[in-house]
Amino acid sequence: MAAERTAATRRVVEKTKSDERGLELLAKMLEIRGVEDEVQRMFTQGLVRGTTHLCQGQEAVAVGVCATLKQGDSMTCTYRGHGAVLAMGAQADAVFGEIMGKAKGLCGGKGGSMHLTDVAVGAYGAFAIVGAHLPITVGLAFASRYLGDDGVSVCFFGDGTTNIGAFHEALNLASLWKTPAIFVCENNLYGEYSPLRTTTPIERLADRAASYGMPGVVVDGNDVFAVIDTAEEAVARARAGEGPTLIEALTYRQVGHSRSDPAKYRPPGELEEWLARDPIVLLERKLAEDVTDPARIAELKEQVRQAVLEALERAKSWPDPELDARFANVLA
Amino acid sequence: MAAERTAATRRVVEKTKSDERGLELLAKMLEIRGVEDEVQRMFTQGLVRGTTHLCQGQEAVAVGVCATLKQGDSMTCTYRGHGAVLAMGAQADAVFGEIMGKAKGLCGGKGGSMHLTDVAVGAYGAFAIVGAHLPITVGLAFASRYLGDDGVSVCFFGDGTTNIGAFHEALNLASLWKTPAIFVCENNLYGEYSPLRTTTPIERLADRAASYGMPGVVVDGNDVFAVIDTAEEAVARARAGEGPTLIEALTYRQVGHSRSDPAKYRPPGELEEWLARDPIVLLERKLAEDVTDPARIAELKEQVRQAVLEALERAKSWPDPELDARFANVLA
Amino acid sequence: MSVTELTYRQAIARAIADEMEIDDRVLLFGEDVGAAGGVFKATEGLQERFGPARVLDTPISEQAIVGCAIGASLRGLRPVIEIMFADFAGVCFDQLANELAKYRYMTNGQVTVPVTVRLANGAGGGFGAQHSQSVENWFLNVPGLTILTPATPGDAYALLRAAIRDVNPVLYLEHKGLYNLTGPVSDADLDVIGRASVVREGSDITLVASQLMRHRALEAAELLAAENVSAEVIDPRTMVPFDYETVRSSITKTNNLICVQECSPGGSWGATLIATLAGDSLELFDAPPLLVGGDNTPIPYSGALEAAWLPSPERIVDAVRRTLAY
Amino acid sequence: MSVTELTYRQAIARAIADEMEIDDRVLLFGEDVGAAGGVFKATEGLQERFGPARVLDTPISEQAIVGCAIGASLRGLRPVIEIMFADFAGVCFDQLANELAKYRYMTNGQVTVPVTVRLANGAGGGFGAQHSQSVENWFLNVPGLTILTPATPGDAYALLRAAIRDVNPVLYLEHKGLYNLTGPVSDADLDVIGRASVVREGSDITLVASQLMRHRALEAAELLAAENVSAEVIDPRTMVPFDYETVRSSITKTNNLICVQECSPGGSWGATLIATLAGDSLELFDAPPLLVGGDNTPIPYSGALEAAWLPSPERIVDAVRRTLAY
Ligand SMILES: Cc1ncc(C[n+]2csc(CCOP(=O)(O)OP(=O)(O)O)c2C)c(N)n1
Ligand SMILES: Cc1ncc(C[n+]2csc(CCOP(=O)(O)OP(=O)(O)O)c2C)c(N)n1
Ligand SMILES: [Mg+2]
Ligand SMILES: [Mg+2]
Repeated sequence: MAAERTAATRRVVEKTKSDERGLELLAKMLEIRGVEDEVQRMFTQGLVRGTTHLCQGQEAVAVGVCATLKQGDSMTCTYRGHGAVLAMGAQADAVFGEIMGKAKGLCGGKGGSMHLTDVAVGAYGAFAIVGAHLPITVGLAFASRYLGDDGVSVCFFGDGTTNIGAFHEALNLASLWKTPAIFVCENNLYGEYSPLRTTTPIERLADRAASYGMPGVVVDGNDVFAVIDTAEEAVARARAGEGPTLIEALTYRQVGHSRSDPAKYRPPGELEEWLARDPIVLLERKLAEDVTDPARIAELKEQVRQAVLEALERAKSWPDPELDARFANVLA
Repeated sequence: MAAERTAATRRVVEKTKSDERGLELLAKMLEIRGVEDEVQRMFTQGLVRGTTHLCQGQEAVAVGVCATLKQGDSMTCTYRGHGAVLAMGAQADAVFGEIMGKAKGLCGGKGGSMHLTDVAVGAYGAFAIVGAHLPITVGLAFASRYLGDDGVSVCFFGDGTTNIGAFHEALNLASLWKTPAIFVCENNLYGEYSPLRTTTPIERLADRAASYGMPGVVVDGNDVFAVIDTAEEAVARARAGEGPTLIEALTYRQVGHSRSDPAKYRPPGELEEWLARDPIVLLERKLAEDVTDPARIAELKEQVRQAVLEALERAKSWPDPELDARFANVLA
Repeated sequence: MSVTELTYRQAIARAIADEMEIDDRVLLFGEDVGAAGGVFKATEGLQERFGPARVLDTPISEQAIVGCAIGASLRGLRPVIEIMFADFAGVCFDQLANELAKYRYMTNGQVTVPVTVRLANGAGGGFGAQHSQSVENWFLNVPGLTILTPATPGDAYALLRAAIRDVNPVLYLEHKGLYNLTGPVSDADLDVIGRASVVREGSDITLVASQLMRHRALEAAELLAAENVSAEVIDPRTMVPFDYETVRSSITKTNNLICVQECSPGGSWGATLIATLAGDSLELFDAPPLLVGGDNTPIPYSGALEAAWLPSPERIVDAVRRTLAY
Repeated sequence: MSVTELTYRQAIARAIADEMEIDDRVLLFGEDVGAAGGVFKATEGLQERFGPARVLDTPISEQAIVGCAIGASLRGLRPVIEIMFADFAGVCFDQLANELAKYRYMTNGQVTVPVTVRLANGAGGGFGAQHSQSVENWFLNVPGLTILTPATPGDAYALLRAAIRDVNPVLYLEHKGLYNLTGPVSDADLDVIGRASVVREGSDITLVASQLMRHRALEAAELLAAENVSAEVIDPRTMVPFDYETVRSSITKTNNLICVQECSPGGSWGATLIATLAGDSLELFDAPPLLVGGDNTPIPYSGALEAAWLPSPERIVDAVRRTLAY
């Protein structure tokens, strides 16, 4: 099952920017957008505990990068990782279920919104400590080198994460050992409520790659095809044993940092500017240019919407975990 | 007393590379060399506990940089910090005393070889956890900004230290806040027993400054005048409120990493090559070119040698701390 | 200030403001503590009031934050820093445990390190295993750190002012589940470090409980009162130094002790308390002293599981019944 | 392997070699563990024997080391990593306590994380406050980590092989003061995790002591024998999970307990042991269970001070006398 799902996602890798492929990418981005919108609603309704970090506006990064992966590759992401985990092929109902703390959620309700993990599709975890998963990704990639397979490991993280120690240590080791790792920095201009320029003395984060002797590339993170092209190059390099790449994907978080954030710190007009460059809108426009029948797009949208709502209803119907489940899986 | 001592060191700042100044620098370098040679001997004799990390061959870095400082400036260094602490003006007997764990040692015997501290001369501490003092230096420097004085803070650390997280976090914050900090990387080619190229994917460590939007400069760390020139520029920049600088001083550790290390990992010829560029030899040669009377140099050498031996004898005569002293100074 | 009603969150902001007002050396920095007023809104308004030179936002780099505070404190400043979720102490543990805690000792008193580290502690909010821990228990074996755990707005205020004035390093743990709690706040008594408070008198059993658990222990005491069991509730308020004397006098009277804590048993403050009293006051116990705490697992996310993980008033009552039936 | 005499240091190298020999998934990395054979020479010869692909030197970046081991273990490898001085656990505490310990739990068992972390523990060598700590006490309140503390070459060997085979994360603490100790080593019984060993039988008092203190407790027991006091000495060997049962049976017989540990009391394993037994076996105690440990200070450098800081056989004997005179 899981394998089929990733296979489906993987099919989009073909270089031809065909209709079919574009529609598949669109479907995945719509699914992520739909799930995030629903999670936002659930939060308002009190169905989600703690906090939740959504990725509306950033879908093209996760979908574009993951579209270049194949079975056996691995991915790690952050608390803002619903999109990346779905992009790898996780089922929406299990994602919703986990966020609601249900027994049939991806992690049986033990992880929650910040820790979506679906190893079956190569989604090795979502991490809530800024930077913590970067060294772990180095290890996932190192294992491919050690085992002699051609797997690569992708790691998603934010702009603010490039200031923490683990970022530095991970990129350094990854490069020294030429591990097949791909570090994808989603530069959405903010770390929590702080604009990047107030926390970081340089503007172009990809420039930090030079400290580690690895390529650093910048890409329009709202253009899914540009993301794919850039990621493909990094993946090819990694598979060829040439080592890691740092990709800086320029994008925007259309919502607040987390559930409680109205994002009042944005300068006027900024959100509107980025909404005009919404990755889904851009992709739809591109597909229209490529003479995709508008009716097919409309149909797809409706299909995805229905599927998301059905997944949500299914997840809502699931029971909470048994209380004794809390003792399980501390150790193997 | 302490203030006088730093004053003495400080006098050397005058830009004129006069005889007097050269001899003062030489005296300090000879003192450090003498102390380190004695510590090595003490270790062999079982007078030093634990471990000790010596800096023979690296004296020009500490002496050159500290010669550019004035009262109110601060300095932090590493376990390999005897030289830096002496360069700030600490007394050799108190240094020996601390290394022997005596009551009248710099830290009353609580710190030891790796933690020489003499706040009275601006030596705020020697740190045994790689990288730990870099963030602390940022705070020392930040305080000058906050208090509106023109103090600067210097931090010495090794090449291997540029791979640890604290390095990254410290330089980033130091630059963002334009703190008057000067990061002096003593690139002695090795971190413990590992040659730099086996642990670090780039060669020029000063290049890492670009990640933080600060200047990164390379200097011949065995040429004390070159070190002074480079440090003066960084100090001036810092005092002017223009922020930190990363200096990479190329030098060489003529001895093993620590007491137990015979340094067998060195390629043949390497030590000899660097011995030929011994910073003391280089300075003596320079002074000879500047027509300093050779007799004066010989006399100075003998003076310093005597002073070091007397300091050692004094320190040896001191008592161990009272046992109850171990309970003091956990809290203020 | 006379007595005012404030929330726990407001009490924190007020304490910082009051110290900043009277002492220029006091400054505040951390991630989003300035312009945004803190992710828990516990520093709201401070940057507007004291300006960006004294209330600063930092990059995401906790080692740099702690280290910078240490360095600044060496020069006489009084930094108050925020590490946000207490669990993030993991990424700056070296700075806290090896540098901050030991600096004065290793230099034999050449330096004082008056740093106040604010951390948001505790479970119950659905934040999952990496955002819900009570980290006082990570630092109990690190001599040199004073550790404060306020449970009410009044204690939050007094302990924070005392922490900022203290010349020694202090970990100040705010409980996330208490930020909205309202209560009286006054500056009449700021000499509170190291003093437990007896928050309910009783004669049959002593319940020692801190932060969220203090409130649950009080609930349990009410339930027990209905069964004619008289429970004394003590809030230690300060984990290090711990006020053993107040607990000892209490069990001299009740002869029974239960510690209620929000963490697993190993290496916990409750275990330390029980071991200490077993060692010096064994004769006082009528029944075995018990530890009621979180399960010996990481903290689960799901509401049902997390509620089960945390000691409830009912679990406390149960333990009391068992103890008294011994 | 039949029984051989090895040093503690050699036993460690041998254990790693023996596991590497039979399992290709086992690999070793850390700072200077390869070409140099480790700063404590506990991995000497391994890179020559198994090659640089399986025995790797790393940059000075402990977060990267631990994280890389975690990631590699997710793919089925069995990394053994070295953090050198145990105190450096501070710079990778998040990776150990928040990632390694909780990964399996947070994913509800989707992953196993068979990482073995070697750390050099302990005081007595004149290494000062930042290189002498016993860091098991930092991790006792972190469910998910197995913690091993061998005191002899035989236990060092068996516990390390068991750790490498264990599918769960293990902190394996080597005591720096024991590297030169010689003793018999055998592979006859590798099922040692969670099992204390009674290293000397006795009837008057139970001394529970680990690593360097195990040897001091034995010395104390000899001194006591001369006074006709019969001390039983138990080495827990495993701090987590702790073998309470063996200690309990012992005090069923001796009715007296002293824990001898190389650390301050707060949050220590000894406090945890005493609290546990006070809670479930109070009736067994004839006298208050005592903690004999390091002072409540950082560890001083000076030889005289460090010797005073560490529990000596004489201090243990004193505590026993006090207990038996109770
Ligand atoms: C070590 C650590 N420090 C602080 C936080 C709190 N925190 C959570 S998300 C976040 C901002 C991260 O910004 P960025 O890396 O840009 O990612 P984004 O949220 O924008 O995707 C912060 C500071 C954390 N989780 N971990
Ligand atoms: C966090 C940490 N990791 C490892 C060590 C062990 N260690 C002590 S010195 C050293 C090498 C440091 O190399 P470098 O920075 O080049 O300084 P040098 O010794 O050459 O002056 C290492 C790894 C340590 N003290 N702290
Ligand atoms: Mg961001
Ligand atoms: Mg070096």
